[in-house]
Amino acid sequence: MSITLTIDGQSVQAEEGQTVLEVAKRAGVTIPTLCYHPALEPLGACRLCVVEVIQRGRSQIVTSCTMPAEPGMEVRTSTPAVMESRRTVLELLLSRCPNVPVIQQLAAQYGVTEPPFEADDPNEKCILCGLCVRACNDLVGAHVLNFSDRGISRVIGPAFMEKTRDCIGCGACTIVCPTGAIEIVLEKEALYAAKPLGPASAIYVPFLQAVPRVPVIDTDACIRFRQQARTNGELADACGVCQLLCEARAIDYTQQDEELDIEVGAVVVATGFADFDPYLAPQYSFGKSPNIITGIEFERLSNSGGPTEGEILTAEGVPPKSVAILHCVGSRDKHTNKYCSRVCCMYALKQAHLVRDKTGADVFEFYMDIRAPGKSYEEFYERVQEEGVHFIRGKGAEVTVQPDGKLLVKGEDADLSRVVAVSVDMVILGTGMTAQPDAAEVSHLFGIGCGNEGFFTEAHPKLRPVETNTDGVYLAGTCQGPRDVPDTVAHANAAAAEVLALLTKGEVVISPATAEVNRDKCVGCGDCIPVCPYTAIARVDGKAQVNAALCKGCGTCVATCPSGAIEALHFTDEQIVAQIEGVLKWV
Amino acid sequence: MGVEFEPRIIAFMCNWCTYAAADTAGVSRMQQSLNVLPIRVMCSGRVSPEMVLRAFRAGADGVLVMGCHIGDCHYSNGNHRTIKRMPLLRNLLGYTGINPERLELQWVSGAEAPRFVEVTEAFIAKIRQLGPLSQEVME
Amino acid sequence: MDYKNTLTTCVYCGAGCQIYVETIDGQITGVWPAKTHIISEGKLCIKGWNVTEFVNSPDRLKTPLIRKEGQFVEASWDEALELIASKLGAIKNESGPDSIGWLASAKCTNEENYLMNKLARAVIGTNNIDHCARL
Amino acid sequence: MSGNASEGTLEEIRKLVAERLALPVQAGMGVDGVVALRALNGNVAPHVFQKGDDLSELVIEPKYPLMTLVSKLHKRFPQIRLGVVARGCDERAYIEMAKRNQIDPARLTIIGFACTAEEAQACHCLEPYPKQLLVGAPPAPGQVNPLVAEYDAMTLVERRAFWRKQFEKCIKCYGCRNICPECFCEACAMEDKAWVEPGLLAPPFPMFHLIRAMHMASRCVACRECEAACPAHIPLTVLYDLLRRDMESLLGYLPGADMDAKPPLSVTLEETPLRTEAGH
Repeated sequence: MSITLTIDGQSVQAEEGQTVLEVAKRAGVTIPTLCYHPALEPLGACRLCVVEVIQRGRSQIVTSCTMPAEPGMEVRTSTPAVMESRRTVLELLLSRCPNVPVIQQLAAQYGVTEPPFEADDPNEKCILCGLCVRACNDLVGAHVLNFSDRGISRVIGPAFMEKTRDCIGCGACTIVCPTGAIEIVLEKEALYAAKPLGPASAIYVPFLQAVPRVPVIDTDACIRFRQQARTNGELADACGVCQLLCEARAIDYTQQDEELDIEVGAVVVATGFADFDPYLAPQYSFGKSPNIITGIEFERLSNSGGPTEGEILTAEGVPPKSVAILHCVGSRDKHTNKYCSRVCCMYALKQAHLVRDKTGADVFEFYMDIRAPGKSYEEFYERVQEEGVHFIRGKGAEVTVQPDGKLLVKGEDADLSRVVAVSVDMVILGTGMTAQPDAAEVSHLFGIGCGNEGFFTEAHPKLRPVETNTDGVYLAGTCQGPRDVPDTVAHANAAAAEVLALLTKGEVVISPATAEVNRDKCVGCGDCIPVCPYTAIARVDGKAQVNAALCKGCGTCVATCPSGAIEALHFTDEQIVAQIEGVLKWV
Repeated sequence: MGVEFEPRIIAFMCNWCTYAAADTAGVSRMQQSLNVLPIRVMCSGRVSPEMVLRAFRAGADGVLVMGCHIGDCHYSNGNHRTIKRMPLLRNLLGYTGINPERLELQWVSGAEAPRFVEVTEAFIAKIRQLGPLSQEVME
Repeated sequence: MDYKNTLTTCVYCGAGCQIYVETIDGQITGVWPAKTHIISEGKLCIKGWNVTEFVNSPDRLKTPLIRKEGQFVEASWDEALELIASKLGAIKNESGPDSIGWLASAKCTNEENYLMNKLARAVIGTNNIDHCARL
Repeated sequence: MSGNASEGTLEEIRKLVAERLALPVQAGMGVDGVVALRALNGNVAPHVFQKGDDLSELVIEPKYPLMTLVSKLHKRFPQIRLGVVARGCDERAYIEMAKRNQIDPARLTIIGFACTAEEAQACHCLEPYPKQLLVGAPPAPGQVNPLVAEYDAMTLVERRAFWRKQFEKCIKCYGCRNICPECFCEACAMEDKAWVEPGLLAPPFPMFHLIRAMHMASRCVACRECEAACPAHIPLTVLYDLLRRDMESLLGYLPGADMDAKPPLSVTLEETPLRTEAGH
């Protein structure tokens, strides 16, 4: 139900249940606050939001954050009495926390320049507003922070002011704290787990160029989902800030993944690649220093939407003075992957260029040889050479973390025939491309081949690079093998063109060498059904039936059937026996 | 001492790997014996125990079953059944007194023409040493 | 459902193997060897196993056939018996009883075979009679 | 009749059968009939006992492959619910048959009983009782047929001589196949002239017997019916036992052991790996 009230002479509409502060904010009237947060129940602790309310002829000074709006109410936000009240509040706050910028600014606005009293502790930042307490208890549900003691010794902190394992390190308290009084200190162990180059919050837009550009929730990091998982779904009321603040009401925690059955005539498999896991090459000490990062992590670091807004910084927050880039991590290596990942040389050169350009650091590239085939690639290589990057021909052998945190990269310089070692601030591992870990499952699902490396097999390496041996299933991009962006785009376009060709033609030509079931002989035992790599056999009315459109004619089912109820057309038992007898008759 | 024994070997070859390798071996003029009698099938998975036994029955002294390497099967995994069937069949031959060495399963990819020659020549030599199957079956 | 196994003797030879003829709702559905029988001990030859095959065979003759103008034509039993009796009588009168040979069938009962034997020896007067199971 | 089974066992079985027949069919446990053996005039044959039948005629030996009859009835009468009085080998046969769509498990109740130790020994049965054991206690299992080890120890030449002699006795009666509960095919490779030339007796080696042996590899449940039915006394199960042994050691598959295990020769190496490169 809508109600009408007056704020500073202006008539405004409000919903029942809204506070005066909320209505004023919506109406564009500024009221200073410190202890207010839209996601939390108001407490009226800082007293800064006081206003004068005139109701039924009586005037009173109230905190607008707790005062419910009522019909006919008249609100005045800047009367002398209000201003005087706020000034007094700020005098006291400034006396308690003389060095907090937010309070200094507010105080200055209200003409308070000097604190009337001397502070007990000039470094005090906490104004005991309790926002953090409310966040920790009401939103996060961790119940770590609370008030203790009373009067002038009142403090906020965990029970007995001791370190507690109940703290999940979510950081909600630091975000809501108006004065910056709380800092999260990650312990050394936690630092490595914190994925400094990973997403910063549990809800985030995957990357700036994401399509569609909508945020996703990382359910492993989200407080609410973690609570739900911890309690086996019994509790799901923690936090909820994102839902509360989303004006479009786009966030629904109950949404589930859905499975849709869609009948199609063709499928393009474009499942992509997985970044090589650098832990599989332990000689490069990945994980032992935050300054050893993979190529993909560097991409995030140098991205203007990344955690450093594109500045290239070490974990210590300073630009590196020297950077080593190691080629062929997880590629061309008999211990990991024998194949060349094709893209790493070019991205490593690009990253060398970026480091030089943005920081001017010394860059050392450890490479076996540079693979830069293609238009403008070799030219780019030359340009990077001219930019003063040091190229060391020889694969990086190992990276060790020095006691001072610097990184020692060793390798053999094949040109000089000697072992070289450089000490750098940052190491970028040129990790290669690997097949998706579930490639075997996907290959089984579609009845397509999968090589030893896990990349899907095309029908012919030269002449049919996007087709598979299963009609109607096409490959696009790196699921078939490592390739760079222009090649992936071309490959994907080719796959799309194949599908379009099918659509235009409207019919499919199949090989006549397929298997056929003689229903009179089939007893329906089904031994043949799991044999078919193309799931072309099904039991229909109790007997096997081959879908000739799916069958590729390998004949494995024929050899499996004990009854001889399946014939491989053009390779029948009779024809093969005749051949056997024929060739043996004449020699 | 009569005419030297010339083994007759039925070789089942899959269309995509071994048959292609045999073809390449021929086109490349690689030296080969004439004892191998090829029977082309689409996949080594098509080779049923009956076919192998029939080859012996029809007078083959040895039977080679050849196809794509595991993981490289043109049909993804047709040869997975072959690799399971053939050891059982070999054992069965042995249980009834036929030397199991007369049946061999070999993977030869389309790119392995030299290996095709190597494998078949070694098999021919082995069967030559074992003598005619009729000695074992008909005696 | 009326399931029955009828104990009987294989008619194909003189060994006398015992079999159960299995019927479901009056229809022959198979043969079980009789394991408790002292002669055959649950073993049969290919004939015993398939002894009931002819019963429902589509090729089985159910009426006599007489060749008329080169074609077999269905005939009644009276017509057929009349023809056989007259022809056999004529042959016997013309060439003597030993000009006629008799072949009995294993698919007939023992009693039927006995009657045929009687017919050959007592009525026609020849010993030219044999039985397909005397193998 | 040997009368190995105690009267107590028989009485218990008859009681269970009577109970099953008395239950209403719709209730799930109730059945239209129970497949078992019936003694009539001193001879024993498979029978379907129905409500009102004289259960004093129900016996348990000599054993017959009763699952063959169950399968036949399930196919002929798509609604029928049956019980079956089953030994360990019957249940194993059931598992391989149900897996291959020949028996509908939802329409079958197994009344399992244990064989005697003597029977187990005579059959060289290693599991002489069903998993659904309702009557009797598991007896001491039989010993592996000593002939398996004996033939396995022979040289190639000795094996050849031995089996040649055995196979020469074959009169090609197909009794081994006809009696086998796992030989439920509509058409048989041993009757296909592409594999077995007609008109030759004994059937020429290696086609007839080796085809059957290969087909039995993933199906033989060691019920011994084939050997019992062979008029030529060929020790077929020794051959099949050797293959069963290989099947278990190479592919980890023991026919009749597990309803959920897929026949390994039908699936990929990922699903059932080859345990060794044995034989190579």
